[in-house]
Amino acid sequence: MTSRKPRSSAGRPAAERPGDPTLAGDLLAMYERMAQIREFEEQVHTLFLKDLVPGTTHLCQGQEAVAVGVAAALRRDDYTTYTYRGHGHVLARGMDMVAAFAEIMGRAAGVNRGKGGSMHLTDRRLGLMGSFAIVGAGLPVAVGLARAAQLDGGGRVSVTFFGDGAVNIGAFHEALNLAAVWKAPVVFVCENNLYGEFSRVDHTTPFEDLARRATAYAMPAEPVDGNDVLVVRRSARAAVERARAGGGPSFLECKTYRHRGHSRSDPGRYRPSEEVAAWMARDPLLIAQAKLVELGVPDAQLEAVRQAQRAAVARASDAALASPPPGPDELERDVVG
Amino acid sequence: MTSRKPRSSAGRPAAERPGDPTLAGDLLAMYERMAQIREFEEQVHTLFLKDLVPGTTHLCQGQEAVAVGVAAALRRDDYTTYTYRGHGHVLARGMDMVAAFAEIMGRAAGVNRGKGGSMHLTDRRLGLMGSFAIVGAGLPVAVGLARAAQLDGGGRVSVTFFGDGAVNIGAFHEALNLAAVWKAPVVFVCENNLYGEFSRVDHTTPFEDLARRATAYAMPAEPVDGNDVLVVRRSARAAVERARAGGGPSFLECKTYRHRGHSRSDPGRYRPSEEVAAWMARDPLLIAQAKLVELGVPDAQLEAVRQAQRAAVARASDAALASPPPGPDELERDVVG
Amino acid sequence: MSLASAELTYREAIRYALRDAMRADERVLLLGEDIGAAGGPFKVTDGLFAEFGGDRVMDTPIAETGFVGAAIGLALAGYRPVAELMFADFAAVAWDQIVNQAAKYRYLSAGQMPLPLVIRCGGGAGARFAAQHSQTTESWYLSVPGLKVVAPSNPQDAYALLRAAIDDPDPVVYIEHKLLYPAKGPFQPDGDRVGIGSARVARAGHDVTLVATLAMVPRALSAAEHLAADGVDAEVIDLRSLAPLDLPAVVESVRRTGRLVTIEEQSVSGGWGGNLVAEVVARAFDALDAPPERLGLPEAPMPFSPVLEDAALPSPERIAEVARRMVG
Amino acid sequence: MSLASAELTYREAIRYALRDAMRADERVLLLGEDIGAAGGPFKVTDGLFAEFGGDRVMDTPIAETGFVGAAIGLALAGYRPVAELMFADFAAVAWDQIVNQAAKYRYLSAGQMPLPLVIRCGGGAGARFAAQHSQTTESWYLSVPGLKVVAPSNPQDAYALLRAAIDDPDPVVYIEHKLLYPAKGPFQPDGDRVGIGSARVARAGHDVTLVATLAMVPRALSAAEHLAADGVDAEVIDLRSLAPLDLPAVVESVRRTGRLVTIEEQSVSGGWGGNLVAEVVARAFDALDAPPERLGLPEAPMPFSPVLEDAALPSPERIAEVARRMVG
Ligand SMILES: Cc1ncc(C[n+]2csc(CCOP(=O)(O)OP(=O)(O)O)c2C)c(N)n1
Ligand SMILES: Cc1ncc(C[n+]2csc(CCOP(=O)(O)OP(=O)(O)O)c2C)c(N)n1
Ligand SMILES: [Mg+2]
Ligand SMILES: [Mg+2]
Repeated sequence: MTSRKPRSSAGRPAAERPGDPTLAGDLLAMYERMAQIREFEEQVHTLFLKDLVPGTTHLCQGQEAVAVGVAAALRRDDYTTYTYRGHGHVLARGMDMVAAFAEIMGRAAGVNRGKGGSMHLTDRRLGLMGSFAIVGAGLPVAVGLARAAQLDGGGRVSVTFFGDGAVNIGAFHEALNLAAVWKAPVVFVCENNLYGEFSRVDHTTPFEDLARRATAYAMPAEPVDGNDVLVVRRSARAAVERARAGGGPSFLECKTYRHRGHSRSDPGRYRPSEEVAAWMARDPLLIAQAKLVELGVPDAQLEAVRQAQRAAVARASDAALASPPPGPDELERDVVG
Repeated sequence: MTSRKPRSSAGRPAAERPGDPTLAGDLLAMYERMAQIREFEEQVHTLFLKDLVPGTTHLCQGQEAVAVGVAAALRRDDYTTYTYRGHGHVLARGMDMVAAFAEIMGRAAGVNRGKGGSMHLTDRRLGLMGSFAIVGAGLPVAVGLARAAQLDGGGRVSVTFFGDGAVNIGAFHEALNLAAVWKAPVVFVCENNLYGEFSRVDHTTPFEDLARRATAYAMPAEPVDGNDVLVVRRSARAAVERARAGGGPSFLECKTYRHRGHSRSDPGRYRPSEEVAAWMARDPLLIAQAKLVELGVPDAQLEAVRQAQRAAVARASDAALASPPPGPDELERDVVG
Repeated sequence: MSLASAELTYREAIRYALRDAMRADERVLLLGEDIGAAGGPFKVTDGLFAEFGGDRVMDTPIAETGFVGAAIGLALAGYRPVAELMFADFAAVAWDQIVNQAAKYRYLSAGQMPLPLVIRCGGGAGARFAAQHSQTTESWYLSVPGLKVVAPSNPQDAYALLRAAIDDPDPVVYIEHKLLYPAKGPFQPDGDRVGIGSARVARAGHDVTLVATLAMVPRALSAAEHLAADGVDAEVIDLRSLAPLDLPAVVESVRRTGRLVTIEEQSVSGGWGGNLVAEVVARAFDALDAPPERLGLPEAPMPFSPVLEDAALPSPERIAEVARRMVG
Repeated sequence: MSLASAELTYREAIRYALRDAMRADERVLLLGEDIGAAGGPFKVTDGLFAEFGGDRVMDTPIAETGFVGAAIGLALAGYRPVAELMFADFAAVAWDQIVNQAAKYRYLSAGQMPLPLVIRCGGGAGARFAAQHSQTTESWYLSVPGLKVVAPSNPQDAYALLRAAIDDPDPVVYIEHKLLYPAKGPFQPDGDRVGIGSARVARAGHDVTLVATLAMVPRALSAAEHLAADGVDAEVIDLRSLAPLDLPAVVESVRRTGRLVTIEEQSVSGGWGGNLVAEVVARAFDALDAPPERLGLPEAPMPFSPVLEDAALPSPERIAEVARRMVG
């Protein structure tokens, strides 16, 4: 279990029958990846408390299954776009942790040499095409990537992640309509974690089930248990395969929860404690663990995975800390070509 | 039949049973108003051919029943907002024709002293609160007017007109969602004339029945025969009364057709001739005439109404032509207070 | 706390201006994301929801075009809405409503429809928020007739200008600087009730005029200290209003000093400095002892990394150096 | 018609630049409202749909944020999209995609993701389209590092700059002037293949330098004729590029003439004239025989009425008068 790359389904959804011999292996790989993201986020928080992370951060503990389940449905050459809450999305597709940590700390070894920071982690070699700090702004770009894939004809797919709060902004609407009209191979993945900043979804939208929004674009849509990575992968595979086959866009509403506040300065007190408790009990790592145990993976192996990830994260964090800040010439570099 | 003001329902929908004694009178009044708009638009076209109308114009022949039917459902103090294709909307609520013609010709006697022109006819005394030349821009403003009415508590309603092309832009989406969340007393009237400029609706939206869009906001919506003024009035009344009673926003999709091209330079040749012919046969004036004849109004009376409107339009046009252009001091007046 | 106290933070000054305006006129309403019970992302509106309730402190969905447009509608209907855009950069998603609608409403209606509307936003760099959350956006608004634009640098002005903006019959863009929120400054409740369009002499001097806005004002003042140590007596003018601009104040100062340096937190190519220099040159050419100079950001988006961000911003040392060279 | 002919309209020059770029490189794509079979609202793209088909000349819904964003995505994936915004004013509804996304993509990605993207739009007044359809919008783009901005005034430059913009690795905003579409001018297919960032001396002279863009260029040239009749020899510079700006060309000219008048179709308070004046003053202070002057629009939205619109625009007479006064 040393590979960091999510398995590529190469266009054919793997079987998922009980007794499927690959299931335990797949799930273990996804569990490993989720554990990596969890540990990474905890370490970002620790670094932040040590004043080593400038600016703000938006952590994704609790939402790992969405990023990992979707990534598991993708080909290596597919495109993804995401948001300021994007650490999970980039790690799920294999971003190097040293490069990610260094970026978040504003160092020269950062994936964007410290110019973007936590909200802007991108790596085009991994199809990580855009991290958007303006709510909704990534969706039209994702549609353009999908249109390109459609013109290319190679079956590539574009996947874009966004939050429940993004479904109310104009860019969302324009992007979904454009995708529908173009039948573009794009999957819209809404991570409905019930809150946009401090506002509950039912405070800003006339209903909680955001999949309903897709009917306005005659787009297939599905509510998904976003905390069960196998469920996410299954739904994502269906949507991705539909897109690859020329069936056009889909909308996945992944119901999930963020364990922490919106950003570094938010303790998240506006959330009822029963709600928090209920969702903590549905922690995606716990759900995957239970399933793995059911499939016969020993507890000790799971603990070992977790330990290994913790160690890998610590090593990467240390390596990133050793990086100097970017040189002064970076200031005016990369503005135009 | 000399009144130019649409009858106010004062909050109580009038009966519409066959044999309803007020029906013929109401319909005749609405017919008169539609005839006025038709004649007005024809005269604008004539003036334009004589080079007396600078810039561009977007005429509404064929769509008169929407403006008139909706106006008939409104109270005097209700708000309306509309678009560059707004001559019908303003006349339906009683804008003075001299002021309208003069504005369209850029004269000092114009309702906005020639500063706005054809695309920007407004008169706040008549609740004509905004004419928007940017597609979709009026919808959020209409929601704000509705929110104001809601805070005021007087039962006032805000109605906003827009085209089929506007349902694809972000402002549309943000406005409908905001209205739904606020339960604001606003009626969204989509004039689906099948084309946005030269593009057919099914070229830019995944379906033709735009009322479907409203489901994304859990908003009551209805497809309406936009060429039958009685049907429009009935649907508008239901929506307006719902809003007045605190029932929140509604969406009316009025199916209609513009007889002429998009704007002055467009002969409209992209439209199949059978489609044009079918819609010409469903001219809202013809439909109203047929109904009036059925209700016992003699043909001669209808012809007299039409003649009277033609004469009134000609007089207003002449009066407007007599107006000088605005004085030079207008250039820097009314920028800020 | 009470307004009688002598020191307030910039954040409190803004909050109290909102509160006092709302107490004085119940047509004053607030709209924005999470400004209600949550108190606002920058905590500016803290407590206002408790005092005024949800009909006057309205949370909105993430829909800046929607709620700025709604604020226009509220203003048309006689309310005095104050829309909070949170980060100034987010004006971009409401830009049409601001420049094509709000700014032109009075004119298009030939004066029938003035729009008493305030748009608040927190601009500026220094908080390590990277390129999409660090712009002052001052330059975007500089050729938009119909808008007034103010940019306070201290609690006293923040209070007075916000009261003036809310009282104003026209749309006013009120740009705050997020680094200044915790900054304390003297405050007199009945103090200078400055109107929109007047600059402030933040420090009198006679050798060189430094003109700045927002967080560049404290930097210019600090540069003036450096200069004073070298025997150069700098005058510092805080523009406060970008539209209308207080040209007479600047021209008068430069007539005395003969030298002008502008310091703005944006690239100078489209900043207000060019306009100021051109106006000063046109009006006081003969009084100039040296060509005016402009300091601003490099021609680059704002980088995240602290070392780069710090290097991008004109430092007091750099300001002082430019002024010293000019005088010397 | 063939490119070998010696006269083209501005509209044709733009069309042929698109056509030739599309023939030369199949990654070049067009997006916009009604640009396909309908040939575009300004008829610029007439015939291109017939030649290249719907996959390369894509009609879009009325969704400028959507299709400008999609153009970004296409550019990221290796295409060379040209998005047509129709009226320049409509950039307002796509502003975030332009200034916060496109302009910053290369920088935020530390150079990983250059964006070869062109945004075309028709700006300017004179067609009696009123306040929301008459802005050149030049001023909006002046402090947006990461964008290049060009604004051609004649067929030759229109062709060359559009080819250059499409070849450019960065986002280029290409502002057309709608009054110029039918204007004819000389055209050499292999003529001046000007790059972005170079100004053009439209008329050589030695008494005063008039600098203009877009439809102000013919007005400045006409002013130069008036001036010539009075014995004043004006040099006219067509900036062509607003970002990057060809400062050396302007400075060199003013060094010779000692006098500078800028003429722009927007209010000068946020225009490029201020920057130009400030740069010239900084670089050629001693060469100035008079303080530079700026002409522009009044501080007002553009009115509809022809008499008012005409009065708003700087006339050749007014330009000449200002220059004459300066020289005289
Ligand atoms: C256009 C815009 N408006 C407001 C913001 C400020 N903001 C940043 S994140 C956020 C909440 C987004 O919520 P959601 O979409 O649910 O995503 P989550 O943070 O829960 O992942 C807001 C309002 C922004 N970045 N962009
Ligand atoms: C944001 C924006 N994009 C494009 C335009 C140009 N335009 C003006 S009218 C129009 C078509 C609108 O169609 P529709 O909404 O169906 O209204 P109709 O003209 O049919 O009444 C377009 C594209 C505009 N005014 N605003
Ligand atoms: Mg959320
Ligand atoms: Mg239409």
